Amino acid sequence: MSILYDEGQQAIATESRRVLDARVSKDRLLKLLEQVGEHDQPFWDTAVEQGWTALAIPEEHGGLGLGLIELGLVAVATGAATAGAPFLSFSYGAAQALLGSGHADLAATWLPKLASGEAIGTVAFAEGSAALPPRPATTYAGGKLSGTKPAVVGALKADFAVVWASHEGRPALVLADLASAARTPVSGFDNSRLYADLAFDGTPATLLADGDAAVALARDVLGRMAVVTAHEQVGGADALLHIARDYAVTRRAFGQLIGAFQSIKHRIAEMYGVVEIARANCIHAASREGQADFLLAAADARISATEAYDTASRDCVQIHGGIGVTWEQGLHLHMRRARSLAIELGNLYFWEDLLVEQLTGEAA
Amino acid sequence: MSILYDEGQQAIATESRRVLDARVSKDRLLKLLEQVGEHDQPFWDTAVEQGWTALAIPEEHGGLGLGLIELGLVAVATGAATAGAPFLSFSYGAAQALLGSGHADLAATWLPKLASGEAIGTVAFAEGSAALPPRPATTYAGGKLSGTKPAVVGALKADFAVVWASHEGRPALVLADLASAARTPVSGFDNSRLYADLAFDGTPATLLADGDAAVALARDVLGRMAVVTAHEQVGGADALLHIARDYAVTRRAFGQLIGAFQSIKHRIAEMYGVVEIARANCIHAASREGQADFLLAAADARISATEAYDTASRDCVQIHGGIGVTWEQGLHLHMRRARSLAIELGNLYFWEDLLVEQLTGEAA
Amino acid sequence: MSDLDAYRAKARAWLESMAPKYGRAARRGMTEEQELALGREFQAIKYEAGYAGINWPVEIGGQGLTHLHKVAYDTEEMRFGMPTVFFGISLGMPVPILIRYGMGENKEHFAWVKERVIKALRGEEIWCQLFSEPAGGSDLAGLRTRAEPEGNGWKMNGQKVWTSWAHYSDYGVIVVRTDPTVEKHKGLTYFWVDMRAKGVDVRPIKLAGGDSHVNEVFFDDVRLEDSQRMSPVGGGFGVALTTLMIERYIATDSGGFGPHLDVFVDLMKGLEINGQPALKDGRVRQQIARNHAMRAGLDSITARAFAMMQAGMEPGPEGSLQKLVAVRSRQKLSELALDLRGNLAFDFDPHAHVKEDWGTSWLNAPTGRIAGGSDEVLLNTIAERVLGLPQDHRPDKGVPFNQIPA
Amino acid sequence: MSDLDAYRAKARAWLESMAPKYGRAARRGMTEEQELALGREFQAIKYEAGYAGINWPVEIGGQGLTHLHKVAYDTEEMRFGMPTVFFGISLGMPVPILIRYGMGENKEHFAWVKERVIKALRGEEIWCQLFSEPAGGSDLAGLRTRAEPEGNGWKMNGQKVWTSWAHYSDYGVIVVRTDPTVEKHKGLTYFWVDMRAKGVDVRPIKLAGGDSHVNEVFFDDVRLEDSQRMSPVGGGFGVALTTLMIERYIATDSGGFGPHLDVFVDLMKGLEINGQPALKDGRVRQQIARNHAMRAGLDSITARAFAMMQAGMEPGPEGSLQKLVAVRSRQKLSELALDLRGNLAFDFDPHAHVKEDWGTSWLNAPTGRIAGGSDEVLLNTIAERVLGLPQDHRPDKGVPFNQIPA
Repeated sequence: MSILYDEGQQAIATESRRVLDARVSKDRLLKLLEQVGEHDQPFWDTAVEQGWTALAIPEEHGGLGLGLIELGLVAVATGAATAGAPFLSFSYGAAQALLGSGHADLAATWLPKLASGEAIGTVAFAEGSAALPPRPATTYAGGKLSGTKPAVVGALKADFAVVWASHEGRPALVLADLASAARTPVSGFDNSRLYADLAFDGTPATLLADGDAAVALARDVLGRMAVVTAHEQVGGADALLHIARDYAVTRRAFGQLIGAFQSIKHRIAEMYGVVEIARANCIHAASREGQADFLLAAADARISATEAYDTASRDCVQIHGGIGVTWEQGLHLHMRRARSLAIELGNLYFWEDLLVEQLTGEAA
Repeated sequence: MSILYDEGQQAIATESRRVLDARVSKDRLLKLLEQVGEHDQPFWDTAVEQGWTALAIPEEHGGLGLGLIELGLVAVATGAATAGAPFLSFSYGAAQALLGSGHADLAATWLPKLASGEAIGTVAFAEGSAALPPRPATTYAGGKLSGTKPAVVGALKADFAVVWASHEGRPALVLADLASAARTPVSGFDNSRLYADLAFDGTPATLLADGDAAVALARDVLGRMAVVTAHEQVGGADALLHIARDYAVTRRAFGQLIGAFQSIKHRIAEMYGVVEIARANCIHAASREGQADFLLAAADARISATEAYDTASRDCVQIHGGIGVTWEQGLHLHMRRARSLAIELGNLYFWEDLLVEQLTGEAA
Repeated sequence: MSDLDAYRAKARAWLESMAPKYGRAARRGMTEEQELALGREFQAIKYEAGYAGINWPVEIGGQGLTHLHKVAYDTEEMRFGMPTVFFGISLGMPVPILIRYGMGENKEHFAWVKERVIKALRGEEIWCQLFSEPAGGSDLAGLRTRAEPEGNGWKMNGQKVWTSWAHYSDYGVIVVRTDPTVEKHKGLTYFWVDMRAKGVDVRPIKLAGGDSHVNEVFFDDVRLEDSQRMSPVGGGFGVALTTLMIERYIATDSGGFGPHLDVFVDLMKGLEINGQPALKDGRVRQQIARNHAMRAGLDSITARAFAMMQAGMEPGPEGSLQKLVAVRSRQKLSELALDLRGNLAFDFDPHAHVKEDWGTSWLNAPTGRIAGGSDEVLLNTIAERVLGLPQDHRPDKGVPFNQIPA
Repeated sequence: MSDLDAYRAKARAWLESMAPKYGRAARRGMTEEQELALGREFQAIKYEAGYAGINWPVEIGGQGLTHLHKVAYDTEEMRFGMPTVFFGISLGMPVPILIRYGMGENKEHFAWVKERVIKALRGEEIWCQLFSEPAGGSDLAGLRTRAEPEGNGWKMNGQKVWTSWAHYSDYGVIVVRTDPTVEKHKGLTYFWVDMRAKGVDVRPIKLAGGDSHVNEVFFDDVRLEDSQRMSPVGGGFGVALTTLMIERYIATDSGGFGPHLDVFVDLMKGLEINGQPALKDGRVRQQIARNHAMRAGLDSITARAFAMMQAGMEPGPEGSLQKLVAVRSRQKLSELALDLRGNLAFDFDPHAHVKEDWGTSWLNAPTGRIAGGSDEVLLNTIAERVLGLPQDHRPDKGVPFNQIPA
């Protein structure tokens, strides 16, 4: 894959940004923060209408057959808009798990529905601080799944989940239909992520992979989702960089533009640095899809994008002063999103350890 | 012990600074950097003449019977002057090991000589990255010491060393007369520290402590030396803060004093912050000598003082621009000293681990 | 045991007796209005017990004890989480300023002031402080709210912002521009204002964390008597600075007004990283150690300042580091705590106490880095006042206010 | 295999054949003078082999290939550590500038310039660049060295500083003030100067690391012919900026001109912390991971710029981040490497190669953060040129040079 975007890809970037600029409403997003269990339906309608749900689904399953580069470009736009639903990245992860498992029938059942937006999938790997717990507390045996997964992203609306579970003492990936799982909404700081605790009690489930194959597949899925999310984080960080820059060239204090103070201008320049480093890692990682060094590149992207979004959140608010911490001004939408994205796919320690393992062969 | 200096203590601080200002020569110190095996004799003569060698030795052994607070105040002055010999802190450590071991005869032999400056002691604990290696490579058995210790501070001139060794598979502290050890000078970046590799080959030695008692004594000695060194680091960092400040209010660029640029003035203000935090920790730690929380306080002082000196070295040079990296200007005396002090008594990881162990009981 | 230790022990015993009814645990689940009502009740009892106005003069309604007694009491009170948050600013800045500058030249307003002081100490009346404006948060002297002479008094128009607890306040102290034709910090005058007066409109501002304890306050032809003036005409900047200096001394907490490091250590004790206890992970150990060293240093600075005051000496300027260093590090430690809890951190209560909860601590930390002197303003203050570094370029200096480009 | 790949493969094979005699290993223990002699020899062979002046026009003595060919060759050459350090600046900035601005209006100096270019490419002559002055390191337009008209030429007096390799140089390019009565950046003119001329005095400056490759250069009534002028009178600032722009493009190394991250990983593989392999320690893992992510990002920026040039497009401004980010992080990583080696780090060779040795990398890192644009100047450049933020306050702007307060 090239690291230069071609015309078609550039069009995806421009068009997704344009559409979201026109249709996303900050007020609507702010309202969602105080409601549990609601996502931004107009955003999701847009995603389906624009074909973003079909983007990375193979053509034989009703998708457009594109890949991480194109989905990444959409994610940059959704990140900038603090999009009000988590399905793009998590349905993508679920689809990739089905594809990677080799279960042709399951893929044939679910992928066309994911592509058309008729169904929503999610991924339930993490348990607390562990993004991929060595001994998952959820157990699969004899076609049934039992146990709980806390705060699963999108779980309040998803139709099925790919679950990281234990199977005969070894890790496994299974697919569970959420119609027969109990979902308890989690009231959080970024409610449009639709977190729910999932409780399985003999829920019917299908084994996708187990043992080493499950570990490899789970890591690949996590890596792919991390690359999409890294693009989303870069989109958010880049938006904050521009908000900060625009504020600094209009706001005056002590008789001059605040952007003339080095404490402000150097901070914005540093922000530019972390954003561009993360963006370069994202582009590179997307181009390494399917290669031996993909997980390493994904870890580079994930780590630098998380740093970039966190840095930009802190600094953009700080540059705004008082107005930056008001509810209405809405910078906290980014601040909250930076935190949820930083956590959802495994925290920085997890990715640091994974990166070093890829680089040196030494596990943590 | 009070955390406010009394008049006598304030006089020690003022007088030691005054004497060193008058007698220390930057040119002499610069020359010493390119000579192996030489320390700054005029400095050491001053230390002896001023009674600094006797300061923390008990009165019954010919000393002044003062403690860490007073020695710390002298160390602030020697740190500011990048003093050209390491004996103050290392002879102090050796003396404390003898006192702590309860060997009245050894104390009676060596302490009066240390107090008068007639003898010099040192401490040889570290082996490479380990400040207090769990399994020291130097072995003590039947009154003899064998093995090597790399780059021992002051070893080229010291009369004896307190050595961290193995004894019947357990750690031990022993005293070795260096007259019968082989010393290989180490050519380093801060040569007045008088580093030498010590090789013991059946060298006569005396057991000071072994097993748990050795661990406790070694940690106490290390903690005490760390507090003295932290004062020295604060002295160095504070000197750099003032050098940076003075340069910023005299040097002009782009038509104004460089201290008016926020990148400069905020950096100096931050430097002030790390220096004062470290100083406060030093004063507190010195006042906790002999108390149950002493090692915790010593670790606080050590960590913050190392950070302060490193930060001040980096930033003071950077503020100076080109002139800051010249040999003659001599800021690199501080930069080199910051590094040698950061390493000599164990690196930051060592102290972080020790601090957390003190705080939580959880060893690394 | 020194007198002070005895005083402290007695205060602690009294607070222990009050805690079951007023303490933090007793108030869980209450609305803000319920907490305010309970707070007023506690404040009145506190006044009767002699723990309000501890270091204020007896003649004005205080206890006539030293600053050290007050610090001793406050330190004890803090542990119990009493409902005093509504009165903190009121008794911290505006009322002391009223005592100092509000008596009139010949103490002609003494009785009125004393009545206000006692009602404020008893929690019956609340005062707010009206400084910041939309056009200049950090730039105090740049404010635009104006008062024009009208008869023997003044007519005030304009807008203030970020006014804490204005929606519960009976009175406020305010700085306004009375002369736009002179240099910016020279045209200001200091008044007190009746917050119930005609033309005063208070509108709460919701903050990023979801709470609304700060307000916009609009003034539309509000009448001020000249007797409400607390500074010479054009001399308001100096009084305002005094207020801010008081504010800085109060702002001391090495935890940056977030959770104590112990809370972090306890969290780590229950966590695993890669199947190992989190406390075994070098990164966790590093964070604990670095934060401990930093906070211990700040605490030692405070302890030394305290000891110096006790010995009748002036504490050093290093006290000015507290808020800058502590709040900034609290922000990152709070982020880390959430990250390390992983997806369990998503379960979030916006009303949890910021000193006990990593979520609210994280979400409100940016406010802490801006309110009461932003990081940048604090760095400038240290650089200029403590270290004697030059001021920033100030194109507004020496220029009449109405000629500064907007 | 593309043409470019074939070119690269051929260059590598040639370099491999040269390495035994000229490579880094072959030169261990040599004095600087011996290295220079060997370097001149290698440079002449390199010229004969067609690897000097790769992307320069054929008519002036170059090979007429593209910038991409040059990058390909340079990347290969870097691995072998050839003795080219003495010619890097000479061929990097002054000689290209001579080609561009030194021909004269009607190319009347063409033959002379071509002779210089070929001698420079062959290593027979070395050029230096005389910009910085004691009074203004970062402030290029603030320089004070002056040239006054004298007959049909000029008389130059003053002092330059930080001039790399001036002690080996035959010629230099220089910016001097020819009119102190106009605004500071308008009174400058660009010349070349014969470094062997009467009145030129070169004095090496020893740097903190112990080396002396930079110099002070004093000019005492040095005669310049008007034919040595390379800019319009008063138009020297623009030419100087072009030179600095070239410099910035050359300065690309995600290791910050210190050791590669692999060297750090290898060091860690041999170390223990608390009796455990260092690679198991979370702090070590964090440092490796964070540095890897940062350096990989910089490398990807470079790769993308390269691909864009290959596709005939203009690379983005993010290339300007390289030196700022990389050198700063190299400084801290070098400190850490020394710390983790513990007292074994005290054994130190001041002449060890900075890309292989943590000691010299650490000791020379501050020079890297200052030379070729300090961190602060680079941040200002990014802020102003890339992001459009306002310039700093500049009291020297619009003021005649001789009226700026010194």
